[in-house]
Amino acid sequence: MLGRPFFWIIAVTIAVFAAAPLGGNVELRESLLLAAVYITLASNLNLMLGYAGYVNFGSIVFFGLGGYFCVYFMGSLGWGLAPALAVSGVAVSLAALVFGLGILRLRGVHFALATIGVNEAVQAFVTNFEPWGGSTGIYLSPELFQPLGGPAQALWIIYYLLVAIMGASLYLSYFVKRSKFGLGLLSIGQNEDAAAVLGVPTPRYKALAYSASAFLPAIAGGLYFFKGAFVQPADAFDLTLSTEAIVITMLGGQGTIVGPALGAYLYEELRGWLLTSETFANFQLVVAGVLLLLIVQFAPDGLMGFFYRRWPRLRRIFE
Amino acid sequence: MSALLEIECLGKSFDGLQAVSGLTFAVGEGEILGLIGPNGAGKSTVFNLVNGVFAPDAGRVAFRGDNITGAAPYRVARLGLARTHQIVQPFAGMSVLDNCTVGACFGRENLPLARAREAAREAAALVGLEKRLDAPALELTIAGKKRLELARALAARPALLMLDEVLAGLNPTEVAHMIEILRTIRGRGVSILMIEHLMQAIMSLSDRVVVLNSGKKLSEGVPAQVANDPAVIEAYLGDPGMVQRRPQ
Amino acid sequence: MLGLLASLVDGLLVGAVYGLAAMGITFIWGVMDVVNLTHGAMIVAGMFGVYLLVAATGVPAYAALVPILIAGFLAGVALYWIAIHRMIGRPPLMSLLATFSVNLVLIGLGTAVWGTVLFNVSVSLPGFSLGRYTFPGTHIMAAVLTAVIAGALYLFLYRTRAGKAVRAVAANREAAELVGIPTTRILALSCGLGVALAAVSGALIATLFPFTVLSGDAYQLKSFVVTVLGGMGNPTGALVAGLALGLFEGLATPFMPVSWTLVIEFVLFVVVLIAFPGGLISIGRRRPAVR
Amino acid sequence: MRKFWLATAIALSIAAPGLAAAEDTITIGMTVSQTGPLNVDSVAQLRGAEFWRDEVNAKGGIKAGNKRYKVRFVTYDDQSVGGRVQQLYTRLIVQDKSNFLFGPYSSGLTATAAVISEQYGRIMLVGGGAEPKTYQLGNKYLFQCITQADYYLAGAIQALKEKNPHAKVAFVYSDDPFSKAVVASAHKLAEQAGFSIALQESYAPSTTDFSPIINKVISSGADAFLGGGHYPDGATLARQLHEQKAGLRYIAILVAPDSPKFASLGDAALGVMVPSQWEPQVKYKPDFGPTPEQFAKAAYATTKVEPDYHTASGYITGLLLQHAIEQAGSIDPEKVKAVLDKTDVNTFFGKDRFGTDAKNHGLQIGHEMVLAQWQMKNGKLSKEIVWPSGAATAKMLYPLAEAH
Repeated sequence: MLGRPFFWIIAVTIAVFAAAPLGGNVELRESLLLAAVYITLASNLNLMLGYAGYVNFGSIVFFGLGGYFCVYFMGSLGWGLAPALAVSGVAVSLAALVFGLGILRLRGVHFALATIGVNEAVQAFVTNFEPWGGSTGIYLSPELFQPLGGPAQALWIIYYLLVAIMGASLYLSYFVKRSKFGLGLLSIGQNEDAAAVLGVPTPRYKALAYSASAFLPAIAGGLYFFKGAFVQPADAFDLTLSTEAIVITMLGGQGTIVGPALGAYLYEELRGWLLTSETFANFQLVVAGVLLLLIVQFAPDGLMGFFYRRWPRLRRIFE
Repeated sequence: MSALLEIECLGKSFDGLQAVSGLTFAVGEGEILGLIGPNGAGKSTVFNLVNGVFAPDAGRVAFRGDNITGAAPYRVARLGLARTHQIVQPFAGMSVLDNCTVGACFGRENLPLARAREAAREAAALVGLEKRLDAPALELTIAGKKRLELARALAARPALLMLDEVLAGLNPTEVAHMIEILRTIRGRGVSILMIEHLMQAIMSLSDRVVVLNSGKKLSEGVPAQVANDPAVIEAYLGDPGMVQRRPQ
Repeated sequence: MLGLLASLVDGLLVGAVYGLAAMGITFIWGVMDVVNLTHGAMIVAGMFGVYLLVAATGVPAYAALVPILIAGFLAGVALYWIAIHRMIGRPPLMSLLATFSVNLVLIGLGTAVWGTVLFNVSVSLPGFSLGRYTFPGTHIMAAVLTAVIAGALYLFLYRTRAGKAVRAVAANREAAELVGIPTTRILALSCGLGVALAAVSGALIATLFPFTVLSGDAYQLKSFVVTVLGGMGNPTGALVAGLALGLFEGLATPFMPVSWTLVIEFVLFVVVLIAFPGGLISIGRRRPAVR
Repeated sequence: MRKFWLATAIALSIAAPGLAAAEDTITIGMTVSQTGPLNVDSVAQLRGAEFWRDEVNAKGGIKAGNKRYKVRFVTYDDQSVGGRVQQLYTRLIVQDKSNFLFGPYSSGLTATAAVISEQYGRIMLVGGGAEPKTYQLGNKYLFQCITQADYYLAGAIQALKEKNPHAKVAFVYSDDPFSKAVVASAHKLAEQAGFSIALQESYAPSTTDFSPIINKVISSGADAFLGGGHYPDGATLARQLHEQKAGLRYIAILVAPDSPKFASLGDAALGVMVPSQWEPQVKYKPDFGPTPEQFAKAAYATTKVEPDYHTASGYITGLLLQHAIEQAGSIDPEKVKAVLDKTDVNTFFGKDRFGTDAKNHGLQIGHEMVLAQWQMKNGKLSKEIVWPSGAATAKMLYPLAEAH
């Protein structure tokens, strides 16, 4: 593994994220933090979308539930950050396993619709679930930042934890792709029936991938909502974010390891530019839409797919 | 000769149409058994019932003594039963080597990735694809895809190989090559259950032949015996398509 | 008791409109095997169509339905050629993403132009009173028009040559091609019809409730629920399921907080999708979702 | 990593001393819901704040010690979405270097923005976040300039008690932090007043079809209706109550009827009441700043829109900040904060005073509300103060039918 160039490319990416705002550049930190969240969401989505070929439109439910668990554990049960994050991750993975056992019997479009249904059902439920504050959500006291050395320091700690989660996501993508498990997923993505006939335990693999793709986003959600010290259903289960994750994955190249990261970086740059541009401030969705339409119509394997076709040798380096 | 695969009273209907009924036969250890019959006789359905693509309505399937009736395809594959498809089903976007590696990884020996690659290379070499290991499967010709289909099944190192018309659509040279390959495989002690329309080929390869018609067993025996069975002749004469299916 | 009856009637009236909205999505699904994710945006387009026509010309809202139907049809045909045509025969995921991207563009443009402010088409029609309860005239009118449109769709599908061609393509595209039906044109036509249905249902909804650019999401989700309950690709099923859903909402409200009905609807959606992929109300043909 | 180099370059270039130009401006940052469901009220609030800014700048800026500061606003559209509020407030602080912050509109958004202002230790004055819980979390830099949610319906309930001590009340309210907080305490007050609660029902803020709920109100036999949320749902609710002839004798709806836009509902607006933070007709005597009448006239002349209480609350956030800076003689946050903590003033907006104990820091404990009703006056819809009787400009029309 250590001999693979890509192993080091990931390491360098993480190092850049870690070092860039070191001079105390809070603005850059905030921008990179968002990029790290996007990369985490997109590369975990890629496990299902790119590898196994299952479109999870509602992947945001993992992020949101992770946020809810974490904020609830900390705010209402008085847990520390570390146990709250760990338990949130595990709890959401288990929840994903349960959802997965049901909806993974569906394929293609039916599966995609079901993931939207799961997200909406969870959102509607949480909106009515009083222990989690119903539609108001849960607010954390600013005092919860004290154990981390006050709010200013807490923000740095949260940032580095998120970068670590991002790194873990990239390495997860990498190791899965290079493993037997990943080979099984890829074969499911190509032709599920043929994969089953060749002995790939498809139900187990899909459920595992679905559950695994929930773990890191859940922790990222926990950190993200802890940072904001509040969580409410409309933000936690906002389908826009999971669709952005799809756009990002498709833009970078589904099924590749770098694709989601590249897509996330480009998308966040573009978004930042659109957000501040006078003329285009309101056209963020339009641009995302046109971009996706072009990709789907003309370059369904995204940027990395395009590069790999153009320069096949790149595939050796990056995959 | 002990039975490797035993099929008893197998039955399946789709929307009221009886595709297979009361079918009983067995494949012995080291045997090549040909499964023939006119179009729509239910041959591919038998394959699908045996390897778990469909669950049978009635009957029992046992493989090496284990009851595998209605077991999921991946369980059946793990026990050492590999098959090919009549219409090739390659993993189009993956390389030839990766295609074969899937077979090796998840087949009978459940090999770890590195050793599976070796098995995959061997299987690819056996069918003559060793030069195209890195090519995406979709770039292969039809004959190439058929060979890939076979290599993928072989890489699993199965005890029983079920071949669904591996010779169809190949030209005479390719057919001859494929028959060569099948003999080699058999030489390695792998049993084969094959569906084939090429009479010459199947009659020369098979130890025994089972003839299906309308989902029922019409005849069974060594090739010469079956070829002279009046019931078989009648069934085939009722099938004018036979003429076109002779090798060109 | 009267209260229950009132809830029931009100539920049915609104349910008819749900059914109409879902017919658009289920029609495209049935004929083309495409889930049209622009559905919500097209509903909103219908809403704004009514609003703009009424504001610009002062015609009564119901007179605006005809131009909206035509414009919806043209938009649907355009949608087919822009986004869907190249996706036919590709994995279902691609058409899903293609229509989704058009949805993003439309919603983005709408938001840029109109913001997300509430708009209102005021229509005054005399209502119908039942004791202390009053059913707004607009609700009754919407249900009646839904019946008319559903009837027209039925006549089109079963009594016209083009309609028969549409059904043939839905049943088996290759076979239809072989017997000389211009399938591509039929697909474009079907897409036009499906979008026209969405636009008209949006126009009707606009006469009932205020709306924003983002209102389409809620109706699109509701249409999914209705579609899944009624069996995908089954317009009659959609209408029946729409009525059933409206009835459920009407009848449930007296007994539980309104906000819980959404939870039940979405749970039902997922469960039905998994357990009865052919739909609960399978009057028409079944399409296996699980192979 | 372009941003990184860019940022480094900027950092180096501004590290150079002698920034004369920046010194006589203070930057105030806020987000505004230019779009989204909160847009009507949020934009009204911004109008008030901008009116204050222009007035101050026209007079040469805020005087602090021997310096004068011009006021500069940086605003972003939060689209009424909580998630964006945090990003944008971070940006306002980090990138736009805001000295002070004004709150966004609505309790939900304020609570989320407060996290950021606390994290970075910036003073934030709130003109549109009434829900009290946010001020009880231990925030130190947050100041609420308007009456908190617990008291919103207190007036409406007392007024109702005078008219009908045995009222049957239906609470129908938006499922958002503000409306929930309002109704939670109103429910208690209504029980204390001896009313029977015929119905308590919340709805999603995005609801557009209220007919099932209205049927429920009718079935419950309620004669008084209290609730609502923000502009879109409140306006729709009033319209559909009218259309479905719900036959209520008393309707008080939160927030929405206060906007001049509410008059566009026509007949459906008649007789509807709204708890209001401020009305142009109030008669407060200010310690400083304009009188209510002066404010209403000048605001109308400048903005061309009738000022509602959101406009007034936008202005008061500015006025209170200005007062605090002038008193402190400095823009040093700690000094300004110390003055704000001690604030106890009367303005055109009424009384303002902030809680100072740790558990209620920044909570408004001075300001009082009035109750206004839409009535027909000289053939035109007009909003009149009907309670408390001392401030009233018209008699309350009860039952509702009398307004028609």
